[in-house]
Amino acid sequence: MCLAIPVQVKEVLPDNIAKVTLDGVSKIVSTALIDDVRPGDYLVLHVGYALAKIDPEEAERTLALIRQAAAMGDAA
Amino acid sequence: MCLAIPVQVKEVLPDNIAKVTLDGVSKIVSTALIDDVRPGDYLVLHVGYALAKIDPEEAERTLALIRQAAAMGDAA
Amino acid sequence: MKAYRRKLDVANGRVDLSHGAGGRAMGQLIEGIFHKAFDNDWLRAGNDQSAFSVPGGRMVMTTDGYVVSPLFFPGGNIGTLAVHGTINDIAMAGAVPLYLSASFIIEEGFPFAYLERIAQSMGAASREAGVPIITGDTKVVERGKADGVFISTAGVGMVPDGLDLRSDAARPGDAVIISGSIGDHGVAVMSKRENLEFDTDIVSDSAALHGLVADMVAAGGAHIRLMRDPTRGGIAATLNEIASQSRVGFRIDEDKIPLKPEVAAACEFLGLDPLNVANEGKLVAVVAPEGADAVLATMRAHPLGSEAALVGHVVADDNCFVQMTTSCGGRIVDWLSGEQLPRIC
Amino acid sequence: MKAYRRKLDVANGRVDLSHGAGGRAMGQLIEGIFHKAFDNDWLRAGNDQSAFSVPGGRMVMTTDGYVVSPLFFPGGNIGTLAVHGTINDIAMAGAVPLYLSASFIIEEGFPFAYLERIAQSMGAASREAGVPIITGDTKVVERGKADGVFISTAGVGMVPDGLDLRSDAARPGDAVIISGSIGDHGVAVMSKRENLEFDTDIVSDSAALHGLVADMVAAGGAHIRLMRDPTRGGIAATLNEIASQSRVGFRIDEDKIPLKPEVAAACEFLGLDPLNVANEGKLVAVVAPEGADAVLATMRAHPLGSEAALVGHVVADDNCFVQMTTSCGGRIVDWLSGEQLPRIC
Amino acid sequence: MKYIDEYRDGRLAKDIARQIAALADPAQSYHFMEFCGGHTYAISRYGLEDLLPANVRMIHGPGCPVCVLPIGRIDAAIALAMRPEITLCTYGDLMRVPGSNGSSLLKAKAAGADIRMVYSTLDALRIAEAEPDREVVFFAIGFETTTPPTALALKAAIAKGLGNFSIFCNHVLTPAAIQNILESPDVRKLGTIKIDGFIGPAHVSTVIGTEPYEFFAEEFKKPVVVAGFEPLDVIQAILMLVRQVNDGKHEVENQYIRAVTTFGNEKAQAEVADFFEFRESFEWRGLGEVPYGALRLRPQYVAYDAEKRFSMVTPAAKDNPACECGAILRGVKKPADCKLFGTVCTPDTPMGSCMVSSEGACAAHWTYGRFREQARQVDVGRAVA
Amino acid sequence: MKYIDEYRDGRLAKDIARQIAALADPAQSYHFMEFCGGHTYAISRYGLEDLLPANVRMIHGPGCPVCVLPIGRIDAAIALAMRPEITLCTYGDLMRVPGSNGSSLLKAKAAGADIRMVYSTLDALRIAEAEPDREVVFFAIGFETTTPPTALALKAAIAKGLGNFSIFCNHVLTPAAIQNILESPDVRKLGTIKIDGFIGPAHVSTVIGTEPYEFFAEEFKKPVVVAGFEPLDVIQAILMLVRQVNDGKHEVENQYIRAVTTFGNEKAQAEVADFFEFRESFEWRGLGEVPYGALRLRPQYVAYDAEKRFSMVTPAAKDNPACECGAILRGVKKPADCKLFGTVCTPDTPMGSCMVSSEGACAAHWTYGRFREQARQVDVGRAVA
Ligand code: SF4
Ligand code: SF4
Ligand SMILES: [Mg+2]
Ligand SMILES: [Mg+2]
Ligand SMILES: [Mg+2]
Ligand SMILES: [Mg+2]
Ligand SMILES: [Mg+2]
Ligand SMILES: [Mg+2]
Ligand SMILES: [Mg+2]
Ligand SMILES: [Mg+2]
Ligand SMILES: [Mg+2]
Ligand SMILES: [Mg+2]
Repeated sequence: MCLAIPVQVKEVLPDNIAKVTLDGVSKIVSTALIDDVRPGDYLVLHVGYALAKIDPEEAERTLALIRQAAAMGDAA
Repeated sequence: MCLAIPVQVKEVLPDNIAKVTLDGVSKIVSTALIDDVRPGDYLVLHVGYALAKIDPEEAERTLALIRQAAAMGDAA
Repeated sequence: MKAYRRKLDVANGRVDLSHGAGGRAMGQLIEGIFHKAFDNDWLRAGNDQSAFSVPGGRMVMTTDGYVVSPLFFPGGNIGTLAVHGTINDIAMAGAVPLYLSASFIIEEGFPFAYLERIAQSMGAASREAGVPIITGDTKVVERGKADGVFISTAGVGMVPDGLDLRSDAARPGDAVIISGSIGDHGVAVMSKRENLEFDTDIVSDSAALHGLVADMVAAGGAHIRLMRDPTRGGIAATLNEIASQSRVGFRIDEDKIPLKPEVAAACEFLGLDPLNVANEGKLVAVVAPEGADAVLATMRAHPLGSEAALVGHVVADDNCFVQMTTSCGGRIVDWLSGEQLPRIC
Repeated sequence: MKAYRRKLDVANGRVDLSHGAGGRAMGQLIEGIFHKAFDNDWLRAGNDQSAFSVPGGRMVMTTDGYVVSPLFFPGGNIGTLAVHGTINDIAMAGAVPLYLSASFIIEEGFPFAYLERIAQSMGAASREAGVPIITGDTKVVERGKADGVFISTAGVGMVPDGLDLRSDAARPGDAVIISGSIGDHGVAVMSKRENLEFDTDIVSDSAALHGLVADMVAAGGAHIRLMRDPTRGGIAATLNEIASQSRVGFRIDEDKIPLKPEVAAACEFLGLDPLNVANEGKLVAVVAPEGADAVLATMRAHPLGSEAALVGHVVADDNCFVQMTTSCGGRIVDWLSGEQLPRIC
Repeated sequence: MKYIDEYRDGRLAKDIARQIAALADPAQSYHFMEFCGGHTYAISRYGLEDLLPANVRMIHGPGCPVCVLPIGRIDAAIALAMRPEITLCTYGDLMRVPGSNGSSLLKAKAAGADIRMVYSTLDALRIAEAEPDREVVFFAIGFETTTPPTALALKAAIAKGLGNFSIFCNHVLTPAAIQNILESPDVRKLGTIKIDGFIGPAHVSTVIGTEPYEFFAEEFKKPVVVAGFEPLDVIQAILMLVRQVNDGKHEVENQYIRAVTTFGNEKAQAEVADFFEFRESFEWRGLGEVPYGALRLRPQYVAYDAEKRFSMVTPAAKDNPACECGAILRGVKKPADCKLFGTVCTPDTPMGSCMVSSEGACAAHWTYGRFREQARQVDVGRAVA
Repeated sequence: MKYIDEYRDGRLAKDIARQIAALADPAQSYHFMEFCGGHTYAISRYGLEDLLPANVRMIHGPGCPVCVLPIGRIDAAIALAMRPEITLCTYGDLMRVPGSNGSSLLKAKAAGADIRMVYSTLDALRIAEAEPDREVVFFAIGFETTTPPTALALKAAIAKGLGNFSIFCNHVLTPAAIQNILESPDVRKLGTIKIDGFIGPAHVSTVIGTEPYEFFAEEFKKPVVVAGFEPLDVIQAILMLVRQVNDGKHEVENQYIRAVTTFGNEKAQAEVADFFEFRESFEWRGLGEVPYGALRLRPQYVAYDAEKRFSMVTPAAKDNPACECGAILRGVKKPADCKLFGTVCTPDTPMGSCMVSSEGACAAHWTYGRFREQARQVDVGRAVA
């Protein structure tokens, strides 16, 4: 459940509002549930509210693990 | 001014309401401004209210006068 | 494993937004109501357009939108109008109507039962006229963004060789013929309008006139200058349109215009002039004087023209006045200014 | 003594009920806005229908109603759609579109300025396409009984000799070609919807495809089985329609379907599948295998087909499934159930 | 249609016209004013002018309640209707009446005002009952004929305790206007012509009777014939006036005796008196201020008086200075004498009050009679060429 | 699309699938339940089942807030929306959910109810502000993910003093449901199958963290891998589960570590705690009564609680008895085992909860995967023929 997408913060606006984008599509959303939002941050967006920050390092680490598992499968 | 037409009472209904007709067209109207309305009466109807009764004898008399004047004109 | 489809609950169901969304619900509505009612292979083929063969020659095309309120009225409904009206606009060119298209814009919440009744009437009217509805479209808009249903029909027809009726063709001396009594449609519709309600036996004259027209063309084709169906704005608007397009005037005779007593009475009730009231099964023909008798006789021999009357003539008039002889003198017949409103004075 | 007519105050005026009543005000609106914008002698002749000559052969007729909201959107407006959409339905038969009709249903209060802008766009689109609007109709309904303006267009066209494209003609092995990226129109419109508002540079793909089609027919006419423009319901609805009408299945490849990143992103925002999103300037062609290369090459040489792609093939399938190979495996592409709604999950 | 068709017989009309021609003294001219738009309409609609001898001329009076409504009252009604809480109910006649700057109720409706056309005050009441959240205002206009229905609506609203119903009262009074035409100071400014007699109102008189005209007949020495609205009624009334003039009389005669009595409908008069009182003065479009020329709600019904309830103001608004309505309504000029007639001023784009309703002198002439000017102009043109 | 496209790489997915096949013990079967509809959707949408070895089978759990809403709650919402003063705001997902007797919000809207689809609680607030005369009710559904936005809307409504805004609260809780699946008395009635591990929710977990799953992993000795919703996330999580099973472990692992932390979004949790409290029990469609399975507004916010404010009653309403949702949601049966599947029950005419949202087990299978049954049936048919 729970359609949510990763979006990047373009602009932090007053009152816990931010302009976020995904591939050239931008939208005004609420960041009231997240602290310390900065331009460039990636957020998980759900029904107009950001729910979490995406950790770029962990994301990279996950991908690395995936590639590693895939390489093992590829070899298999 | 004051579009008004002669209509005949078809049916007297409660609360000062009557069903009136003109050549096969009938409508419900108010007779609150007229006393003693009876089926067969001719009324002068204006914006949904009967304003006066038409006196059939006077109507005939007027027509007689008109025909008489016309006859004189015809002769002239 | 084909998807089962629950039957359209025509008795109790309503059109909702899914019926306009391009999915299965829409397909079901179109098949269950429109295809069934219009009943022809063109529609069942389910193409985006329908094909037909023509012999070559002059064709005509026309369209009209139908927004009548109320949707159902004595003598017809919006669907019969949408078929008759567009057939008539084709017929007014002297053409043989061939095919119709129908575009439905339906308000969310509109009962299936009404839609089916309308569609069935359209199917019956189109079969009776021999002019199939071969292509269509269905849109659904939110409640409050339409008025039940609007229908736009378009039609095409083939003009008989050598015939060329045009609105600028009236010439001084031509006869003006009306095919029957005026104002029946408008009065029938108004009799059911909220706030105006009155009782009358008058029914709309809604009818397809191409049969009558075919007879007229056969009898006096070369003499017919032009034809018009006096719909919105009535005879008054039609004569004024012709007058200004042909740069002529008219002189017509009030006593000769067929008018039912009930229509006259309803107009008295409402403060309207029958000349401004809409017709949906009548035509006005302008005919060269030498053809007038033949055309009139032919019309009178057709059930839709049995009360046809020669009501006046075209005159030379740079002012394009439509003049009418009344019982007492003369007057102009003008366009109606603004909406046709009941008046108090 | 001709009646002076005050100029239409296009900048500040609004449509009121008198503009639909069949009198002078209606005539002025039609002349001042529609005739001016559509600019042709057929309309100026002021007949109830318009005439044209045809050489004889197979013709097609189609209609669509346009109710898009908002009326204006990036890349077009309801008027351009009404011209392009109907031309495209004619073109999908491989036919040469000849003439259009236009029926306007206008809500009381609609600003003249908007109406003129829409009419001007229609005029421009029709001139650019070489398909004149030769007949029309105008109705005005009370405030709250429409949504600004609805337009129903109908169109007729001539099918080249020997061509017979039909929705039941797809055969196993045929190639499926899409003329360009999908979903642009739907996303452009949704980006301006109240409550959905998002910013994107995506513009509607609204375009008349008959030029592209003419090239395709010239290059591979005999090999083209059928064409469809994937409008409401998107590619998914179109492929399912063809599948069920031709009693075949499809196997298409997700990776090959042209899709702009912004459209993909907007669909992620809204929880929509781009395959369900409407297009207004794209076509899907089913082509016999031996003609696929030639048709594809011809399409790519045309500005409206430069991104054309062969996205899959027709397969034998009694269930008429549209199957799609995804990056990871396979799935069905189904019709959308119900309205296209933004989802939360 | 009984009591209609008999009175439209063209043959009889022509015969009577011949009798008029026979009686009219060729050495003198007869100028009669029909006060009422209903008569103006009948004269134009049936082409009665064609029947009259050249020396019997009809002058169209101000008797159309739509035409005489000042621009400021229309502006006030539009301003009221544009308020979101207001539903304005009006007879269809008012929809196209021009206010200032090309405005009208029809255009206000297009711009979003909630304006409903009604056939009867009963419809307005029904709306108020059905939509208790709306402030339903009935735009009341009309002469003595139309006032009793407004009084009854008010009475019913009070009985039903309809707190959301009120009346924007513009009811005007006929005798005051006739008197004004004869004695107003404007007459001097505009000039005047001899009026040899009046055709008195048909349906106004069903309510007020013939008695109120006795004063004029006596005071101004003018014959008055109260007449019905059908063509034979009118032509007979003209004959009666010619006879009175020839006999040197100035009596009140009643041609419309089938519906009008000496004292009128006293029940209706009582209903009106219960709810309405005189205004000291009221502007009539085309006539200017007319003392005691209109009614307003009695103070005890202030809650039902839209003017008070919504603090309505009637803005000062000027008619087009080129408009000759004032002179036309007094018979000094004819519609075709106005330079706006048929050019900028037509029923589609009325500039002055006389062009507003189909019963206005200019509108009736435009709609039914303008071919006569034209015929004359063309004839003159041919003669010159 | 960054953080999307990378996780949709089909080649990598296939490689991982091969690794799963290599690791999966051919002598045993692996049954994993993805609790969340998001995972069900990804599996169906991307055809991940095609990649898995025959002995690794996914069981679709009840994790779709639309699917689990009992018919009675839909009926109650429809009854509320039909009241003339009410404007019901809802996410688009709910519009087509069937209530009793073929009803739905979509049909109620067609029948005249004022129902508005919103994208966000912010839209519902805006409507309440813009239309103060309407009673604006937000139809709140969703798991822990969707609850914080409802809490913020309520907070804002209170701050703005919006007296015409209220919430029909149907927020449900994930951990309670998972526990119910494993221990409910129904399991005995419906039978159950071995579940070897869980894929834990992605976005629910961004809010609640991974910590709440520790209890199950421990109590029921089942491995849990919290995973993202992209296909690579899912396939990696399956690999991780296979490894745990092979290793005899039952730990909570976090595949979705880029967005999920151990303790989740504590700010969001605090907002929720301020306004909501547990319901002792709440019906989940397909699961029955789930103790502490849902939230309601705290008593101090009773004025904003539509259930109280409008005395809403949730009528008892039965699912179709032939519907196998209960068994399917527990993994006992598969969609195609239901005799209504694809015949009377399709996404256009859903009969049971699993066919309602595109994330329901039956709907996902119908929409994306039913060709597999067909292929099998056809193959079987051919073999027989
Ligand atoms: S024509 Fe128009 S402007 Fe001239 S007097 Fe008549 S109403 Fe006034
Ligand atoms: S197919 Fe429909 S009826 Fe059967 S279990 Fe699934 S949802 Fe229930
Ligand atoms: Mg037409
Ligand atoms: Mg109509
Ligand atoms: Mg027509
Ligand atoms: Mg279509
Ligand atoms: Mg016509
Ligand atoms: Mg079409
Ligand atoms: Mg559209
Ligand atoms: Mg189309
Ligand atoms: Mg038309
Ligand atoms: Mg199409």
